[in-house]
Amino acid sequence: MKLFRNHILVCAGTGCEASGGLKVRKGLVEEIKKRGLEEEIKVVETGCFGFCKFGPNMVIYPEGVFYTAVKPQDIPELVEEHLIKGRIVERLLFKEELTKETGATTDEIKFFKNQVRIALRNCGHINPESIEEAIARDVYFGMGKALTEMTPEDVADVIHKSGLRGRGGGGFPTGLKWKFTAKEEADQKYIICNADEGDPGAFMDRSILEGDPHSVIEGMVLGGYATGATRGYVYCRAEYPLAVKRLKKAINDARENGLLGKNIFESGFDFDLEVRLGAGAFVCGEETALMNSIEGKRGEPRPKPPFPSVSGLWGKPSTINNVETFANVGAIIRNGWEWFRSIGTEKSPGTKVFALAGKINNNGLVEVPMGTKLGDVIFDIGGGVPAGKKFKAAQTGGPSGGCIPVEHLNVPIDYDSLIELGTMMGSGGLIVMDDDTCMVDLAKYFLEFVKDESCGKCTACRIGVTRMLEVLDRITKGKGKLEDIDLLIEMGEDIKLSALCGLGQSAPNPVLSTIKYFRHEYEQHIVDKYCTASVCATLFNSPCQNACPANVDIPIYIDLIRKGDYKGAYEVIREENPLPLTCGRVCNHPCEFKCNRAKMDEPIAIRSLKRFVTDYVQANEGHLPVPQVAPANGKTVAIVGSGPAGLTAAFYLKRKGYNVTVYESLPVFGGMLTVGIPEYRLPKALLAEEINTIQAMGVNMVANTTIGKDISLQELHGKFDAVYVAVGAHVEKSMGLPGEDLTGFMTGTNYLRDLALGKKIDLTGKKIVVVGGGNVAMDAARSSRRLGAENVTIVYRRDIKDMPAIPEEIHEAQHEGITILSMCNPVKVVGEKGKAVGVECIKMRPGDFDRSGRRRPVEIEGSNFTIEADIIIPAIGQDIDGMYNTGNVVEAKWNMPVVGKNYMTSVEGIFAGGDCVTGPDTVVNAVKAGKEAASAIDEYLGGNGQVVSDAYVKREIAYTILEEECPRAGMPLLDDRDRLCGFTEVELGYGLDAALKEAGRCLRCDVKDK
Amino acid sequence: MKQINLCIDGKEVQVPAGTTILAAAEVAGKKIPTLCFLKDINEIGACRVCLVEVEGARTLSASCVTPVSEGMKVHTNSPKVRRARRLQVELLLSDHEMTCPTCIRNGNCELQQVAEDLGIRDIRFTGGKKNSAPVDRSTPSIIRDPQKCILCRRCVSVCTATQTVEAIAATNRGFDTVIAPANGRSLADSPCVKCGQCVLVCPTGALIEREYVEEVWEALGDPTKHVVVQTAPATRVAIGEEFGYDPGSINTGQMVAGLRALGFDKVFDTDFTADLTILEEGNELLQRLNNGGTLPMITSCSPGWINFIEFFYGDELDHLSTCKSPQQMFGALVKSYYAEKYDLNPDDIICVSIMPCTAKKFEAGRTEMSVTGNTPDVDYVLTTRELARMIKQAGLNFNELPEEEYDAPLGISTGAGVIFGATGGVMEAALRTVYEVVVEEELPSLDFEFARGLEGVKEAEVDLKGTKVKVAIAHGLSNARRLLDQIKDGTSPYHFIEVMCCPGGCIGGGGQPIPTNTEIRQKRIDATYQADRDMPLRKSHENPAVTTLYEEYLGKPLGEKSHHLLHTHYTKRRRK
Amino acid sequence: MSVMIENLNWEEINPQLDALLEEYHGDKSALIEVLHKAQEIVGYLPEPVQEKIADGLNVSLSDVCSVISFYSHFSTKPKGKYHIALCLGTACYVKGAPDIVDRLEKELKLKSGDTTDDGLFSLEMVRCLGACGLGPVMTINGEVYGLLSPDKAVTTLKEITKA
Amino acid sequence: MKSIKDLQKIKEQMLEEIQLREKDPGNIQVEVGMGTCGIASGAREVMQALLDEVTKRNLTKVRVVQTGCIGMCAEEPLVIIKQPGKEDVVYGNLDENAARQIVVQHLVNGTPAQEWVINE
Repeated sequence: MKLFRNHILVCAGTGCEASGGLKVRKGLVEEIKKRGLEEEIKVVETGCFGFCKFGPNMVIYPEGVFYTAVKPQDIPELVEEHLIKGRIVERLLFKEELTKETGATTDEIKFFKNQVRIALRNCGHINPESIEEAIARDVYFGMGKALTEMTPEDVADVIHKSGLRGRGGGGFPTGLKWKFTAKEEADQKYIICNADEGDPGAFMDRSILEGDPHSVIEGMVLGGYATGATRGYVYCRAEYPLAVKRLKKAINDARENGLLGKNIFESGFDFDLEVRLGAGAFVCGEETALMNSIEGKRGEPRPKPPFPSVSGLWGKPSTINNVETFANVGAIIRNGWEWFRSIGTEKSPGTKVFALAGKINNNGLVEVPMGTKLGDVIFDIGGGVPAGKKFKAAQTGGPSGGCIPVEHLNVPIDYDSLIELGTMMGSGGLIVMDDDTCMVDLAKYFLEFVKDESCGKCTACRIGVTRMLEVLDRITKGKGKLEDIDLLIEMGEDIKLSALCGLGQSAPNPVLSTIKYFRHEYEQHIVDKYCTASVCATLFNSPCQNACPANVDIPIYIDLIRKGDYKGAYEVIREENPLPLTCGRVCNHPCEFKCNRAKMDEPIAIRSLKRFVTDYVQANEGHLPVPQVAPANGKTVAIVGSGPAGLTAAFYLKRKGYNVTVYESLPVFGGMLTVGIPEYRLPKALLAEEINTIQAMGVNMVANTTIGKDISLQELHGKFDAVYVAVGAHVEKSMGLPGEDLTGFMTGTNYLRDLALGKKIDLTGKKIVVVGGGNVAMDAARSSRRLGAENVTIVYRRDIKDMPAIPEEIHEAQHEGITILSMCNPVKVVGEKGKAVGVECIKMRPGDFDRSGRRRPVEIEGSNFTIEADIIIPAIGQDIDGMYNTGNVVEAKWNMPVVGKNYMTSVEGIFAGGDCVTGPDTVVNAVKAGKEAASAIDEYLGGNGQVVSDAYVKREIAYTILEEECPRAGMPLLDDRDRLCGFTEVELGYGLDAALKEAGRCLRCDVKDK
Repeated sequence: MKQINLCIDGKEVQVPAGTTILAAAEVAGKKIPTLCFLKDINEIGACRVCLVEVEGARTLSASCVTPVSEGMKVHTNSPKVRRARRLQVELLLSDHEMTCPTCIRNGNCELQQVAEDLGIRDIRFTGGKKNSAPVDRSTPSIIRDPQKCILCRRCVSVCTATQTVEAIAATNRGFDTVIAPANGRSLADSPCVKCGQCVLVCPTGALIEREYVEEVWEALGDPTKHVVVQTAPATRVAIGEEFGYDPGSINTGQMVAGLRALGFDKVFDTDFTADLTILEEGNELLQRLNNGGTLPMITSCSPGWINFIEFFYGDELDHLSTCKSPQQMFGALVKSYYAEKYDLNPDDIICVSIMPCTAKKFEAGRTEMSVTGNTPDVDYVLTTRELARMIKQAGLNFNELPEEEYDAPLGISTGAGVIFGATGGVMEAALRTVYEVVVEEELPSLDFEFARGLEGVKEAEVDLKGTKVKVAIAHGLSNARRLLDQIKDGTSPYHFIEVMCCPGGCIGGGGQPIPTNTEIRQKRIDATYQADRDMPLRKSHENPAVTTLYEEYLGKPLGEKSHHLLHTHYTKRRRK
Repeated sequence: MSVMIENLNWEEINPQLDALLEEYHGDKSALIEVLHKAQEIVGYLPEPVQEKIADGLNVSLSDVCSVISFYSHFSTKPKGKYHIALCLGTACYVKGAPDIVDRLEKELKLKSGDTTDDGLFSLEMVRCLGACGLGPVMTINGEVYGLLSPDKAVTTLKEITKA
Repeated sequence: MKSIKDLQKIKEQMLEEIQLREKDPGNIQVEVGMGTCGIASGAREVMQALLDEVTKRNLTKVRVVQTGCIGMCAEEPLVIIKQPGKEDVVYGNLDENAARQIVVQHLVNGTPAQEWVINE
């Protein structure tokens, strides 16, 4: 034995090896030797720490400093700084993706801090190839205790009382299983460790075998002792060579030390075991198939009964448990069943290891007490969903399980709760999915998996799963029928009842579960031929176009930019979206979130390219082109509201030859575009030009006319063949705070409207508090800075990452010196002499998850504090002004007109759409609404409903694509010092060179045969 | 045995422990449909057609493999059960080449029957078929059509367990699973012995005999051809089943009449050459016993068996009798003796045989089986089933046919020839003759009871005037293998062994009516011994036509002419 | 395929297979173990090797073939000099493994499950490699490469073949 | 291995070595200043002597760790002994011999080796 001043534990698990761990280890040893430190510092190879994504990992003791993603070139610095100078190398510490917090030791890293480790207790803590280190961590003491102090019945009893349930997925009580085998009389019994971990996405068994093989051996000996088995087999996947190697070494070492073999601890008990390799068949995870495989046969399941405990391997009584189960056993015997029961829940005691994978920041292996909330695992330990995307669902139980949607993030993870949700624990794969995952495609993936892995013995699984898959495939290709959903459910339920083994019986689960929670996605695929996640490739040209609510053919106009045909590009955009200029500036660009280029470097700057096109055309033509209009068809349509929805409907209807009149209650046109979006984002003069092109088409536009006041809706209905109500949502929601009547309190929308209509507002030296996290809040805050406010604070009750505003807006707001106080909420406007002087806020803490997947903010009692404020601007959402419906002409709910599928209200011929139907939404969604309404109105008035051209577009690559990694072209911005002194537009737009370069980054996903 | 009480569809039944729900349901008077199930041979619960609902169980249970338990409550016809069964059959049909009207099994197909029983009128799914393995027509005996296979695996079980040939196995997995010889080989390139047991158990038309019906029609219609036919012993006790007779009926006379009506110029009987075989083989045995020849000597009438020993025990071929099978002796005599005697050009004679066997088709095509060197001795081999089809095609009403006699001389036979059709029959026939030849006194009883019955291996010691001869009988190749392994190890105590390839002997051959099962086999055996008893002559050496044959043509048993016409040699075979 | 069999160096392989079969002589239950080891020795399991194993363990050729064809780990086709196994486990799948398949198939001009004509590359889709934290993942001759994108997969491949 | 005692023996031996990796607030921490200045004045030798002596004397509750420059470069090599519940003791101007003495006096006998203490 030798003492060292430092132990460096370097992960030598498969994950870290894959990230170059071997080179790092070698480099470390060499460097230490070079510096002559080999007598002071010991390098230990361990099993998996569970933090694979950030490998290679290492921990330096005694400080316990955890380094991640260490590269060979980091080694000299690490040795010099940490080992010689004793200084922590900050840049190699783990950094939380979202919060950017770093943690030096495992106690400071959320990923580790929130875990409770039983099965993984030695993983990453010992050298798995050293039996002595295992012994030092108490391995084999449970076995020693059992063999020398306990009867086999005692052992089975303790395990039974501990409530340990099978960690392989079924959750059958382990003690009970042992008792069944124990009571069988036979000349030979077997104990089998199922290490054929096949659930895609689960790798805890591999990690345990690689990191702590002796605990598994101990568990098996205990199982053997309790059941009367003297021989054991570990059936391990051949895909895990490192696990096999370590396990074999561990078995040899145990044998050499007398811990396996004859007369262990002079107890008279003999036990030995050997490793058998799987050969790539998922079905061998099923116990009877596994036994066939050990016997050298095809891994086809046998009918049960007889159960293995009666007739198992070679017809002898056998017990099968999985790796993680065995890894728990030794600790239970050592610490007693009471200890084990004190962890976890009543019906699911202990911990469970989960493999966090998929769309999650902290990919890796975690062990948590049963009953931990799903959301806590995903967001606290897992660090949430990367790249600002939204959590959609988590899949547990692999291909046998199901998905848990966002509304169930509060579910405690235990066997029974998961079954209640229609999924199962499985072996512990926890795959996180975001809105880029199509649930129909996911179901198809799992069925494909089961189809490939089906042994083919029984009809239900062999053909049934194939037929289900074929139905799903049709759906994902847009060829499904609505009846297919019921057919899938019916087949799924029948297959569950009739298949021979557990694999087949659970095969339909992913389908049934996704239908249960995401039926609307199936319906969308079938009815609308639309895949929200942009996954089912036959349903769209390109993911960006698919993501665009207005359906703009993005790759084509980007290609036209490269061709130099800017006017052509403009027309391609305008074909689907009559407001290219506006959307080129203020669109929330859902397209960019789906851009495939993001997987390489960054998404294409689609919005900026759109803006470039309008800028360029306008500059070179002197005006925006006015489209051709069909000859008048004699029919008339009135549109109420000149916001984006109304303008869009007017555009398409006019183009088809209708006589269109738009009524606007304000003196200016454009609705929220004009009075909601500040000048520095969307200059009024430019917007007016865009609106002018629509007027130039011959649309009549009438200002200062309020429907319901100046003319009634009823009257309008009588005068026109059809009416489209698109009045928007302009009424700020009330917060209902005490003190709202004080001077200095004004709502966000009113404030922005006043500003837009030219009211002079001077905020010089004032302190402003804006409440809310949406775009209106950002606009109000940033405008206030431009009006001279000394100090602007945004108060938001949730976390910044939960804000609904466009991220760029939040970023710019902060950049302009606006303070964001998140996790607090106003409770009262504080006033003096009738005038507001401050806001009393209360701090919030994150509570349970709400249905949107965000943590519900909960007030922290007594945490009240007051912020000084001269003006308080709440911007927490808008309602609809019911004026248009004076006399209750159409059916409405909270002033929102109720519409059917074709946007028609309760009154024939009156249609409605946009924000007034959906509540406040984006500009591009309003465009979509206006376009769809135009189509519906056209159809209603006898047209074919076709409002956009369906001309064939040839998709081919004419130019080389910039394939090297290359970030997007930066948007030139107004100088900081020029910003706050006025309302000049901040974004300056691309020049020709930047635009061409950016266009060159497009991967042309729409071209299928490259 | 412990008795178990359970309730099936509301009816209380008591059955011994270990009984399956399927069997218990039968006791309760309920028939549960099955497809993959084959009692004692294939009990794997794969097709899921026999599902039943057991109260308290999470899923439905396959009744063919689920043992009963005390107090069990079973529903065999609940809505859940019906739905699930329907699904299985619909699924099977969706992956089945449904060419029913043109399928050889049309009207005798278990899949068809189950679909009808479940009232399936439409199939809710369409989709891809299992991988498009082509139809395998590589052998003259058996055709494999994977597209009609429903993967019940009965054929694999029979081939593996009953016959220990293992020519075919489940290959690939999941939806791609096919039953096939190794590595995509054809049946001809596999160790398949062509016994056709797989054909007998196949519930559909995936494994069928190769038909020569059209060729025979052609020959019958050709005025330049003289078409003779021989009928194997086992055909007469089985053909009736094809026409609605109960198993165990003897329809010899009707069969002869039918053949005549089909237009065969002569209707002869393989029983004649069976008698002849006894004389040749009996003498060969005596010669080996007396001259220290290779012992034990093993019979060689069964072509599947010959294929088996050539393939798997190539070093033990010396043990085989050199006698050709009765079919081939017949063919050789027709194209020599018969041709000469009736002044016919052997090349104008078409020799057809009606056999219970698919391997006979292969045997007839062996190159050494041609005395003229131009045409095979036996031109076409039809199975019992094919003959029945010809009779149906000809519009004959079999049940109304008069009983007619075989033509002379090659239609004259004894009871000893008839029992060639059942396991132990050759042994018994041989002993009847050998005993009287060696002991030179009349047998007190002609019935050698030890040789009869369905036990896998039967043995006895026969006292031939002080010489103790130990004999054994095996039917089914797994039983034959047991005796062969003894020979290989040098521990075989026997002098003479009879082996028949198929369980029960030729009456259970691969060319016999479907279904053929243990019960039916026993009935055909009983009929065989009845036919034996019905014969005026029951010992081969008493067959006058055989005596005439030796006198007119062959000279003596094992003589030169016999050697040339009636004996053959064997070849060790190996995987190609 | 026949060409490939002829290319096998029987003189070298035979004694190794003999020794292997000696070790497990007649033990039918060792079939899968023996197939694993034989595949390690030969690289794949062509029919002559199967026959040798069938004889050595006293099992039928159809059985050997049946078992081989059941388990995806066993191959009857020779693998390329660089054998690429791309993980299609769920984690890798949801993180874009299908795009990588497409890209590799295009780049190497072969379908998964095949080997290029020059025998240089073979591509195979495999089930979860248990390296989910690093998804998408592939192995090239057993070495794991993680956090792939279509481009990174191709560059990784190029780097390896260059070295 | 025949008995639990054998197992226990292995555990105890190994435990000393891997103790370093355990979180145990009862441990005594011996910090050696290993900044450039420390190393230049012989801190490495001091460190090795400490380790050697601790090993030899089987002191399982002692961890020898290093820190950067402690800030009293003139007194290097420096060692700080931190013991829970007690004042830190800083030793200065050490050499190999002094290091060994400190182990005996302070860590084994429990009384600071006043001769080298510099933080009164």
